[in-house]
Amino acid sequence: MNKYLLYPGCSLESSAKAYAESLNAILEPLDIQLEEIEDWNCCGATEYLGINLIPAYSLIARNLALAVKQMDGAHTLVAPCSACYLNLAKADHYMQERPALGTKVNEALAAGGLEYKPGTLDVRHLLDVLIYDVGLDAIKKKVTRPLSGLKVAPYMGCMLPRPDYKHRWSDHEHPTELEDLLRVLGADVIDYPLTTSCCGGHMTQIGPETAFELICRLVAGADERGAHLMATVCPMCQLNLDAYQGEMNGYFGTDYHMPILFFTQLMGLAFGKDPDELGIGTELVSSRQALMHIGVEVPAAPEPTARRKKEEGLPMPSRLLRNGHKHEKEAVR
Amino acid sequence: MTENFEPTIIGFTCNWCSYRAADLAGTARMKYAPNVRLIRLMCSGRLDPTFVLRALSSGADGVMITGCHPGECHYIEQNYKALRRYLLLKRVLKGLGIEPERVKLIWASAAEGAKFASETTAFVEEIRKLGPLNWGKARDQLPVISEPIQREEVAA
Amino acid sequence: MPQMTDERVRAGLMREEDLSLLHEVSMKTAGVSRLEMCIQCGTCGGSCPAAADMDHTPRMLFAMLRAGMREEVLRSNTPWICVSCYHCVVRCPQEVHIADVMYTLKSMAIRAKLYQDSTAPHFSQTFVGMVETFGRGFELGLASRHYLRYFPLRLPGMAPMGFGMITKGRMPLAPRKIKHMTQLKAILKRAKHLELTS
Amino acid sequence: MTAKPKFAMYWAASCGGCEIAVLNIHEKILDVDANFDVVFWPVAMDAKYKDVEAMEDGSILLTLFNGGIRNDENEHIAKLLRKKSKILVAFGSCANEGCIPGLANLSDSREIVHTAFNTISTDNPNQIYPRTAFDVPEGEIHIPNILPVLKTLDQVVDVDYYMPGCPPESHQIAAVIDLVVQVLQGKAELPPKGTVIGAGNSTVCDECKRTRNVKVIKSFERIYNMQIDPALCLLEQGIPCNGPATRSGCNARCPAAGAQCIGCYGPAEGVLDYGARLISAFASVLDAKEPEEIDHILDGLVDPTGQFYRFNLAGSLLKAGVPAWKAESTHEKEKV
Amino acid sequence: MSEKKLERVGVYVCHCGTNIAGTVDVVSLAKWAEEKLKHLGVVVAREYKFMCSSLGQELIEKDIKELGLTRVVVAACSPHLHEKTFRTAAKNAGLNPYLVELASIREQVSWVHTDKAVATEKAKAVVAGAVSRVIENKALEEIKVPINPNTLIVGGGIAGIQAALEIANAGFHVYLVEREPSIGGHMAQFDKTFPTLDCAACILTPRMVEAGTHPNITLLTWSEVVNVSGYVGSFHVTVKKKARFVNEELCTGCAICQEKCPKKVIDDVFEAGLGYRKAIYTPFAQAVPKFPVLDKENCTYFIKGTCKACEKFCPTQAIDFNQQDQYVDLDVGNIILATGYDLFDARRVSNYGYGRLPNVFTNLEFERLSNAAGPTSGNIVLRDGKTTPKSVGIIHCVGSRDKNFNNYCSVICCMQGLKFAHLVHERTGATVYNFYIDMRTAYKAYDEFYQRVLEEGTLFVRGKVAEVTDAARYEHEKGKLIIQVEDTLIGKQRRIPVDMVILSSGLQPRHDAKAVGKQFGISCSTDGWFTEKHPKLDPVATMTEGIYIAGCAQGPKDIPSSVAQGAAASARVLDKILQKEVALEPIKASIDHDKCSGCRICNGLCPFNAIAFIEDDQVSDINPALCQGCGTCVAACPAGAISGTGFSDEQIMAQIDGLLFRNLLPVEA
Repeated sequence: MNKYLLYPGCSLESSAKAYAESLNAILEPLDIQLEEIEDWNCCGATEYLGINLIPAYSLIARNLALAVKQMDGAHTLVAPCSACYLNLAKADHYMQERPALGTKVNEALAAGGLEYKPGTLDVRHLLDVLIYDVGLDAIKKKVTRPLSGLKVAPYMGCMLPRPDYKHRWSDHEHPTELEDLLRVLGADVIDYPLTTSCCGGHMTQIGPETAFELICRLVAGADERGAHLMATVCPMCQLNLDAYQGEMNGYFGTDYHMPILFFTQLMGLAFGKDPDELGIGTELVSSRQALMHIGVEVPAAPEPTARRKKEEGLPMPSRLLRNGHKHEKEAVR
Repeated sequence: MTENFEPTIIGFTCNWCSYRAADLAGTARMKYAPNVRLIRLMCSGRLDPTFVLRALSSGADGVMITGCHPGECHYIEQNYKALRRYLLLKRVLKGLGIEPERVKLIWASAAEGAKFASETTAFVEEIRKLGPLNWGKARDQLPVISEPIQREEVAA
Repeated sequence: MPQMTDERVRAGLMREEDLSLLHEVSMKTAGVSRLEMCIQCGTCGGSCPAAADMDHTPRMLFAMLRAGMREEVLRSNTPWICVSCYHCVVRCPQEVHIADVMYTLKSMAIRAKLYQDSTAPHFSQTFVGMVETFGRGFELGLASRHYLRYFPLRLPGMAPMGFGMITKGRMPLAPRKIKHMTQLKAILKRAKHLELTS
Repeated sequence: MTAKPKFAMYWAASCGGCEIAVLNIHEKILDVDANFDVVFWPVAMDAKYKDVEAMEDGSILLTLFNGGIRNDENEHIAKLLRKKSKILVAFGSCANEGCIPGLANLSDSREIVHTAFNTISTDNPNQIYPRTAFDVPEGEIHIPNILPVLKTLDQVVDVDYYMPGCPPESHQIAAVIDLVVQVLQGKAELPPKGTVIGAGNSTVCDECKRTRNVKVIKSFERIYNMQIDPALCLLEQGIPCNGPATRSGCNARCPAAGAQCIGCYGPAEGVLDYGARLISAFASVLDAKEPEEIDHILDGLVDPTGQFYRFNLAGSLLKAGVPAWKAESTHEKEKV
Repeated sequence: MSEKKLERVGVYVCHCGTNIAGTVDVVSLAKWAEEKLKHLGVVVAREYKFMCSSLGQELIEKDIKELGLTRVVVAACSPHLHEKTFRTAAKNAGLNPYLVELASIREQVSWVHTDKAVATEKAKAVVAGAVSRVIENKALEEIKVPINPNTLIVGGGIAGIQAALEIANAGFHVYLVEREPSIGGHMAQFDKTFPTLDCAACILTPRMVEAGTHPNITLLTWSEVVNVSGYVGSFHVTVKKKARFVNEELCTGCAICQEKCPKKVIDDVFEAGLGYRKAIYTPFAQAVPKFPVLDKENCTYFIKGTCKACEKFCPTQAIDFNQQDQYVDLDVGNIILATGYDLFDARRVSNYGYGRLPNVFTNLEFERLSNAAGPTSGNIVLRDGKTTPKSVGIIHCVGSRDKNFNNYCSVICCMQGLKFAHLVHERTGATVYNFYIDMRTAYKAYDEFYQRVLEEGTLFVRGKVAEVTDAARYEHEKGKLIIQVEDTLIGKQRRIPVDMVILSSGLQPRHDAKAVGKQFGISCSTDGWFTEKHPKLDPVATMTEGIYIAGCAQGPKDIPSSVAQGAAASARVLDKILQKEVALEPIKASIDHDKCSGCRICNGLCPFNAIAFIEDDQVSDINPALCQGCGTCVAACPAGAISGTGFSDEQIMAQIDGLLFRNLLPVEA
């Protein structure tokens, strides 16, 4: 049995509950034990770093320090969220690279009776652990319902393969890990050159036009290549692509319907788990249609009653004619 | 006690890189601390730890060893031998109670006159902080002790 | 010190001490920024997915740092548009830690109160406020506060989304608070003190 | 009857093994008696310092002086015997290079006294320490003062010949006695002053029967932790053997018995610092290039200072560790 | 020590105009030396305006003769500048030149310090060190070794060919060893050469033929050096001649075998993977020598046991399936390494899509594509083999000037990019973009070529390309390769759709350069190129006497520079050959066999293999001709049995004491 410390991150308690549920569902078949860090706090996402350097790193390092206290044999800290993963790894890395920072952060931690010696923990993302510790062979053995016929766009996002301090991934631009995993699950993986392009990050909150543009590129790219759905490894990516897809459609006047599922949900399905157990149905862009390709029936969830699309009297422009959108965008400004 | 202390340092250079770096620092009129006196060897691999011990026992407060960067030795790989001797020598010095920081290995290529100058000045400052070594200055006839000493004194 | 001329002002060279701006930013950045090493090749500006919305590309910003154009740099929207995708970071031929430099510029802009549009700083500060209060993120609180202030007109369009999130249990109505909030507060208090004194 | 040449032997700071080694030459000891008039040899016969003091300068032909100079009594006798002797031989490792007593040079001399009189193995509940001077009804009596550092014989007086070893091997002692006897009989000549006698010119490897290859050290091992190849060079097996730097003359007894040479015969001819030679030699053949790898290998070398200076500390270039020198300066201050 | 007879030392302090005298009190320095170093043997100390002038030298010569000086110290500039000058002067006056020491009080004192008192004090220490040292100097004689007039050249590219022809034309024999079946190197693969646009084959093949037929050149192609021993003047080299399976005595080079061979193989070497060859082949039509080689891995007969089509059709029965590798032993006096470069693997820059996006080509692929003798007969087409591109983007600095890959500039890429732009424009009329960081067109007629390409209408975008993608965002991007870049001159991100992308992949050291360097006893820089003896003043010699380097093995360079280096290396070799013998610096290590215990610590330390173990005597021994004098073994010998001339323990110890004023009278310390 592989035992790891888990840093779930805030999203897994809220917007990415499906990620947490599906992760729980696949632990047992893969013989993994995850022990949650007690009383962990938010990693600060991409926000805190832009305000105050030392408090931001101290906030992150508190989690590392708590994890060390709780180590008990395990020294790998797993984060399922790419942003959390990067922040934790970054704090560990920079505290080492710049000892002055490490000293200050530890001074701050001391105020809470904690300390963290950089390099003590091995901070890794969930996908990394599944592929390189559990192994594709072991995963393959658990597949009872191959996802054959399901066209999946593998979407890795930014913060997982980059900046990649410890050189864990096959490439910064076109890593193959997620693709390999989905293939093992039997899925029909499409060639998706945008696999590490950006989902917009916090721009959905502060500069929606920018975010919609980035979301549109990704969704359009997957749609154009015939994907039934996109597999993601990060709650922030899922939230942006799923929850803001409707608003994005409204903004550009497009009508994409691209479900965004966590890779763990797809693993659960391939392992024969019940969709309910995997949080399927909590996505806003329903995967119901897509999952029919593998014969999975998802009970129709009550769709939000509010109108999603504004009625337009004029003909729709073709999907990729987005030079026009630029004008529209400028007009909005 | 150290504010007026001017350390005396012996520096070993290799003929191909660091000595040329020193030459370059000169040609470029870069100013650096005057406390280091250089000895030219053909290669840092020639550096016998005996030289370092001799320098320390003859009154030097520190010893600077310089050579070509790893992988750039003009004798292919002899500077790695210097590195290994240096690392072991530091352990021995520590065993003798001498601050290992009194001996420092610096890589400088023939083009790194500026690095040579700044590293030299930095090392002089490090030694200044450590204070004089005074190795065996009072080596000759010395008074003896006979009074019993207190425990605390020993502990201290 | 040479007399400040109009020409210098127009060129953005406001003060003599601004000439060390590049160094200042470099020193304030976590890790080793290597900012001094920029060769102005434009890999960052070319790589940026959001470059179209930036008033200056990152490369230009670095050139402006060299020129000591403190105000212009801190007024730029560029750091706020940065989505931290790290494409520029891994592609930069000089290994400049661009994303971290952006974080530094954000915090400098907040301190200098020079940003043009307060949306982004407000969002960051609201988010941080939540974290400092509860120890964890609180999306509903964040969203309602932030949107009410900055995007009230966007709210109707977002209603279906918010409704969906809540009905699907993806947006808890109450914040979750960590147990040892006092410990976290003590750490942050000390950290803030260190930040100010460093 | 013509007077036989005079012979003396003295035991300063040492364990006494050298004296035993002299007796261990068996019947050869009779040659000493036959050819010499033993005038002073505290361990073997009764004699008073004042008898020696009364002798004419240079009247003793041969003095074997063993032990380092630890206290002022040692120093006094060394100077006295120098004056009275034609040939003064530094006999054994202590007189040559300080040996084990010389390791005390790593400590402050007060600390040494403290260790001797007030540690767990000493029953001294009243904390009684020796005084150098003490009044008794008969008057003031003195015991020798300890010197801050132990010195080798030639750091105190001029020495004619050096005979290394801890102790010198009996066959070497016998050979030296043979030589002196032959010189007395006019059949041989004395070697030039300063020569090392009773030892070889090369190092222990010269006499070691183990097979040697191009050296590469991948790790340092301790002898009890591993199965040792009986025919292969110990150093090549990672055992830190001091043989390559240690003067030959012992017939490589330790390596032959499967234990590493610890260096009791001291440095080879002309070597200025024994430890430096070994530091350089060992480090040169480590199989690593990166500082971390090198350090990893070196971590296996427990107590490098002890490894390289077990016998030679007092005779080395630095002669002592910091505490000893520190002690000197503090004492000096106290005196002022 | 005290009974040793004192040497008679002369100390000469140079003012170097004000260079030294401005910061060091030269007058008092000389006076001090005369007084305070008298007990060491200083009998005279003088100062003079310019010691290196002929008058200054005469001053020393006169003193040597008249005062009977036995040692000389000149306190002046760095020994790297004038050591030779003063040693020659001593020699002229009858004093062994190695009894002269230079004390550097200019580079190490006057130029780097400002306070006169402090500088003078340091100068005193430097002089005291030099005086103490020079007393321990020994008279040395240069070692002379005879030079074998034969030369080995490794690598048959343009640099190697040039060097071979120069030496052969001078009347000496050359062995030219080449790993591939033909000489010609990378240049033979090119189409045109910048900036003159000469056809590469047209100017190269005559040279190849000349080298192939020259009576003084022995070609050893399809061969590799497997062992090197010896030293300058007498190297012994073993070359492995790989089996060609073709009898060179019988083969006429008619090429019928190639025609008849049924097995087609992708040619990864000469055609850069774009074209095919047969299992028995000459890489190109003008190959020298003309004999084909049979590639055993792909030959049907070797795989399946039947076929032998080549044998059946060969008119001279030259095919020999039983041929074995041969080992040839050569004796040579000098060696030139012209082993060239490897191309950077563009797949490593994954954001440029090479290997994933079909219409991204490398520079070498493009050379073959535009070469009339190449797979498309010179038609510039996309990977489908037929479509002519309407727009082409040429990306500079691929893998070069990039800390993620190679740190250095590959030198040729800018001009190569311009050449490609011209060729694309000329042959296809396509719109051409050049994406560059800095345009580097130094050297004769290069910038003029840039002007010409500008005139032709090539579009230049200053910016390092961020990515090449097939993910279209807009309609006009569909089906194209989109080059995303910041146009740094307008400060905006641009997306430029093109049909074809050409990557100017950089040059990098041969994958086996380190091993080859070790074999020949020379070193590589951090980047992996062979290290020259001096980057400016001795660019083709190496630290190992008798081994020279030329062409890209030393660093990236274009054809004219490679040719110049080939010629330069040959001039150095001819100089050695004509001298008939070579004098080696007498800075050498030697082992005292009486002291050596045969512990073998030193055996593995010498990178020049100068230390051998004499099994019979159980002692180690140093071959003085191989010894380069680094002194590593001297420092390592645990028994103190190894000593080194020129930098002996005694000299260095004395210098340490001198520098620390330990030997002043009375001892001041």
